[in-house]
Amino acid sequence: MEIPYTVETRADTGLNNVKLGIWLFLASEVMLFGGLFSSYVLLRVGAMEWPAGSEILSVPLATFNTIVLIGSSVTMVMAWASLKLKDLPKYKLYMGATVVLALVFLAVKAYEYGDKFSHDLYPSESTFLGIYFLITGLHGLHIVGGIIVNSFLLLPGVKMWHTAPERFTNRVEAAGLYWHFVDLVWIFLFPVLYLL
Amino acid sequence: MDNVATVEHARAEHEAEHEHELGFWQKYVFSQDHKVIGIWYAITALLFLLFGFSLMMMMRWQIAYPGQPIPFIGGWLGDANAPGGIMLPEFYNQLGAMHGTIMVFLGVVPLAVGGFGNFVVPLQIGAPDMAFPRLNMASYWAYFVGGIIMLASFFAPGGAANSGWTSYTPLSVIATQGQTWWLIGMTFLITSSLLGSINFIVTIVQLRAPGLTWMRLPFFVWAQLVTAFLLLLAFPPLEAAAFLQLMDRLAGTSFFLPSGLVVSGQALEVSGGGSPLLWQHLFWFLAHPEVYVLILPAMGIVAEVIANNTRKPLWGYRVMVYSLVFLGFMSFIVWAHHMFMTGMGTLISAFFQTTTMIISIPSIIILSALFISLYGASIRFTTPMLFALAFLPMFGIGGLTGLPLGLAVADIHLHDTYYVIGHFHYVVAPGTLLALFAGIYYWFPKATGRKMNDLLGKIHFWGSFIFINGVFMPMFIQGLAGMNRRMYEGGRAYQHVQDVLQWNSFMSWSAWGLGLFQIFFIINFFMSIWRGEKTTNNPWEATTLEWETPSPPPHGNFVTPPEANRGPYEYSVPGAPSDFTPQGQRL
Amino acid sequence: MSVDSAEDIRKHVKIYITVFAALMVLTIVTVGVSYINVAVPLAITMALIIATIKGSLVASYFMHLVSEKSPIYWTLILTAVFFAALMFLPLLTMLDGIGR
Amino acid sequence: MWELLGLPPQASAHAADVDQLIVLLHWMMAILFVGWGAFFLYTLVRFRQSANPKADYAGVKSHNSSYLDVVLALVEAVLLIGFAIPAWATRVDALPAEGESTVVRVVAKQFEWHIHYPGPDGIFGRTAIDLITPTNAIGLDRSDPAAADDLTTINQFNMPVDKPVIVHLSTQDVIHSFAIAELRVKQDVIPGQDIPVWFVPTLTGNFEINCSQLCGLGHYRMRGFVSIQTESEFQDWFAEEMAFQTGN
Ligand code: HEA
Ligand code: HEA
Ligand code: CUA
Ligand SMILES: [Cu+2]
Repeated sequence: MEIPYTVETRADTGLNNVKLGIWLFLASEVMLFGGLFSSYVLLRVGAMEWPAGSEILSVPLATFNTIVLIGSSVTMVMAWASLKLKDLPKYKLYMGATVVLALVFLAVKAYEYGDKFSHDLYPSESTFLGIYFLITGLHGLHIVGGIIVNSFLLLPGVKMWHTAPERFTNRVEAAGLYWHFVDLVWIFLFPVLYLL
Repeated sequence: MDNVATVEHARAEHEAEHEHELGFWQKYVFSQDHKVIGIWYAITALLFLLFGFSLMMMMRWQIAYPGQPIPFIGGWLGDANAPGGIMLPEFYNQLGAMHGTIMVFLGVVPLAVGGFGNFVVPLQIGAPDMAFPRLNMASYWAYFVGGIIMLASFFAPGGAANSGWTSYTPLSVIATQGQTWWLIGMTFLITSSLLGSINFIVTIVQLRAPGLTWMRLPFFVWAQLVTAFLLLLAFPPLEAAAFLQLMDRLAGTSFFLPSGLVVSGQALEVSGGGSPLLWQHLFWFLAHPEVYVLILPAMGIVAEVIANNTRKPLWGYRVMVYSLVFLGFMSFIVWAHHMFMTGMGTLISAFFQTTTMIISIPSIIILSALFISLYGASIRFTTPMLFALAFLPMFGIGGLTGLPLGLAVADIHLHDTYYVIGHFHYVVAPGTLLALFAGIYYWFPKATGRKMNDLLGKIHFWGSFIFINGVFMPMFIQGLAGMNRRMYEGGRAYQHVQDVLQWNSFMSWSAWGLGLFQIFFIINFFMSIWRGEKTTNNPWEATTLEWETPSPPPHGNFVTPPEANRGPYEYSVPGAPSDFTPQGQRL
Repeated sequence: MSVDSAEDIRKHVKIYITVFAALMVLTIVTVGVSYINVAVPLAITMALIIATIKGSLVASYFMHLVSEKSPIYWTLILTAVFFAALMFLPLLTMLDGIGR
Repeated sequence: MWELLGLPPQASAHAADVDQLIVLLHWMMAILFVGWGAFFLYTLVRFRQSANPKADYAGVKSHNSSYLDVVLALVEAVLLIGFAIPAWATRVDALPAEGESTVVRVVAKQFEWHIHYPGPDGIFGRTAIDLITPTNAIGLDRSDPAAADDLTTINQFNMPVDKPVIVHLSTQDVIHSFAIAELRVKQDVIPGQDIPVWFVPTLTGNFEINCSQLCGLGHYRMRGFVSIQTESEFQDWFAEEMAFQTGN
């Protein structure tokens, strides 16, 4: 017996396995970042003093990065839409753009980190910097993960398009859901860490 | 489906075909078959249980006979741990922390969820495998690596983690290196559980056989589904907490360290401003749901075995399912009942006391339903049934003693005494462990095609049942007298517990007696794998779908596509030709 | 999702572009607001409201939550409830502590 | 009944309240255990296979057990609302006036209890981390006028009987737990916080502080001695101890 509903949807749930799986994964991710946000709030409310993020961190760089990441979310969803329209070259274009934008994001992030370190601002400096490095670091790792997955879908993985197009589209959709989630986390991180 | 010959034939053919496809490594070591993975999980977990128990048997020596060299093995423990065979307090604390960690995260959960869940759930829902076989393999190996890291941590400088399985900060932040290993090990175990829980939920939601509607699911599957949700949503905050603590230990942050700490007369050089209680919140946000992860699969097993051996449907199946779901939901909002003594105000403690009382109700309903299921039954006292029946009062005692702990005022006296130890061991050891044994005896024929020896099984049962009560019952006496837990000398120094000290040696001897009787199990287990009496596909005359496939089931599980035509426990249906009507039997 | 016709997808694409524009505008607004000096609680509220709007846009359109199936809704509702518990109960416990 | 459960002597005013709740709960538990236990054993005997070869498909048809569950829920609600919550409120909210109480600071550190009495002036002298030395473990600033009449002891906590005691708990290093079983007092000591506990000792005698939270390798021996004395004995002890410490 083959495992059913890997590609086709199950009638009574309206889902395929991958779709449900990725959403469950994202639910756990919500709780992971939830734990960190909760820590942030608790530490901040309990703290004697709390620095303004904008005085330590660079708001322009982060604004730029926000735009980059949102942009990559759009290219990601366009990549999926292109597959739906059976337009492989466009898919490659958009997926390529997603990966490039993600790399830009990381490069900016690396520059930010380097800048902090060069001013002797390490996580041990203050609770604010500690949580800043931890959350953005974890988010950065998620970006790296996304880059790996997306690059795979762009280069070696794309072969599947020719053998099992629907399955491939589902995979891209799942990767997209993950990628939008990473974007979504950043949308909250940005004001919380940089602006407040 | 009774056409054994064709089934056997099909199976042989099937196996031959797979022998070609898969080499030894893929078939047994990097297998993606849920049954092989489940068995691997179970055996690894049993070994960890044995190891965790051995740690405790050493500790029980120190508690009963403090300051005396440990017999037989004392000399092997090394001068850093037990010079001259006499255990040091540092080592006692390591053993305590690792006993808790190993039993919970490496023993019971992997056995109950990874082992039984993996092996049984796809069979019971009529699926060919788990939804994501490769993920399943990954979660086993993450578990394995996590376990190895935990074991290796005993050899780290300063030994293994020694701040309790709860790892309360700041103690754990300033603890020796073993704590870092513990945190990394936990990260692997958490990853393993998360991958596993996604797999279970998708499998149960998506791969149910035709006709297997929600209210026709075996109770065990329901229990696994709720358990998977608990793991999925409660574990990530602990992962976050582990990252925070790793930062505190390795990067010099002070998330859990307030300003102005002085350790050994030396001011701590950190930025300060952290909150020690933050750790407790994140830890118990997981650890309370986790205790239901320990109990729900056990309840599931017990429900299966009881339905099968009473030869009648479970009483109040629907209500049991609703209670189970409600229990799972509530378990997320009671966690701070572990923190009553940390300085809680009236309002918030009232909230957590209320939720704690509320959560006891569904447990009571489930247990009552199981008791009532016995009424009007035709009870077969098979070995699995003995274990399952014993579960009921044992869980009852454990659950009932949870109530005084749940009211903050009563908890003043009982918190961190042996009463707590007694409470939770009654639920996890005489409760869950016995249920797990029931499961092993019950599904062993399905996994191996052979039955375990009944006489050895009964000896194992009675020995375990008597001695396990001998270990844990006196804990309530000691706890009510106010004896603290985590006492290296077994509380010897304190005047108010002098009258209950004599129980220490009684309990320790009971623990060793308990250990002795496990030998019957181990012998039985391994002997039966090769020598056990061969059985049919459905030796217990059970109704659920796993019994409609060959024992052991072939790769892909079902020879004919399964379907469900009725509820899970249609035993003794009036007018039916036999006293069990399999779920898959055509109408 | 295999039922989506090419026509539907083209319509989607238009929506994506609109959402993208909205997200850009909102980003500028958040940053802009942070430069005006308002009281801290107000600033926090505004920033979080805008972030929530942005987040909902991403979730609803890019992640297609506007037209998802019920098992996923249930999972997410459950997650949201526990997320709220995780965010607020520790905080309330701290604020109601007797040792301040 | 509380003696039956083997609870330690009740040496404080609220001990009886704590015990009452414990006792009531154990009654409820006992009734349930015995009731269900009897039912359980009955079914095992009555419905064993040899006595009842044919199981009854429907089983119990009545729903009396639901009433039982409702009754249980009500009992729990009464215990909760009638006893547990109010009693906890008095524990944490109804602190007696400082003027009429014995007020002390207890500073925990691995693995000792330091008791700090403010002396007759009722004001605690200033303490600071950088003043901590092996002989001045809590870092009391002796140059502060308020500190002149302060008394500090290690692991020896004396208090007068029948007068409220307020203990301000703090710790220098890790979490400890301040517990005196006979007084039914237990409170975790959290780093960075100053947590008050109060009680009224009602029995004279010698008891022990036992640290109830794992705090390191010396946790098991982190014991303090408690002496509950008559007012005059206490005053004598205080004067004597003071003379001893300042005379040196
Ligand atoms: C499987 C694990 C498990 C389960 C199921 C439970 C179930 C419960 N637990 Fe327990 N608990 C633990 C594992 C578990 N616990 C652990 C591991 C700890 C300690 C951790 C540590 O500090 O290291 C702990 C600690 C703990 C505390 C903290 C104590 C302290 O530190 O001071 C509290 C407080 O509220 C508590 C309460 C409860 C309650 C109210 C239930 C309820 O859910 C119970 C409901 C059940 C019933 C009420 C039984 C119903 C009975 C009948 C219907 C009749 C029975 C009839 C017969 C027996 C014949 N538990
Ligand atoms: C699931 C959880 C679990 C389980 C099952 C157990 C089981 C046991 N526990 Fe444990 N215990 C904890 C979880 C658990 N414990 C925790 C969390 C703590 C607190 C730690 C802390 O302070 O931080 C604790 C603490 C604890 C203490 C208190 C120590 C202290 O405070 O200083 C004691 C004391 O007696 C104790 C005893 C025992 C005993 C005798 C068993 C026995 O019941 C064990 C029985 C075991 C078996 C019967 C093994 C069965 C396996 C086999 C037979 C293997 C077969 C193998 C093959 C076939 C391959 N435990
Ligand atoms: Cu101090 Cu335990
Ligand atoms: Cu709990």
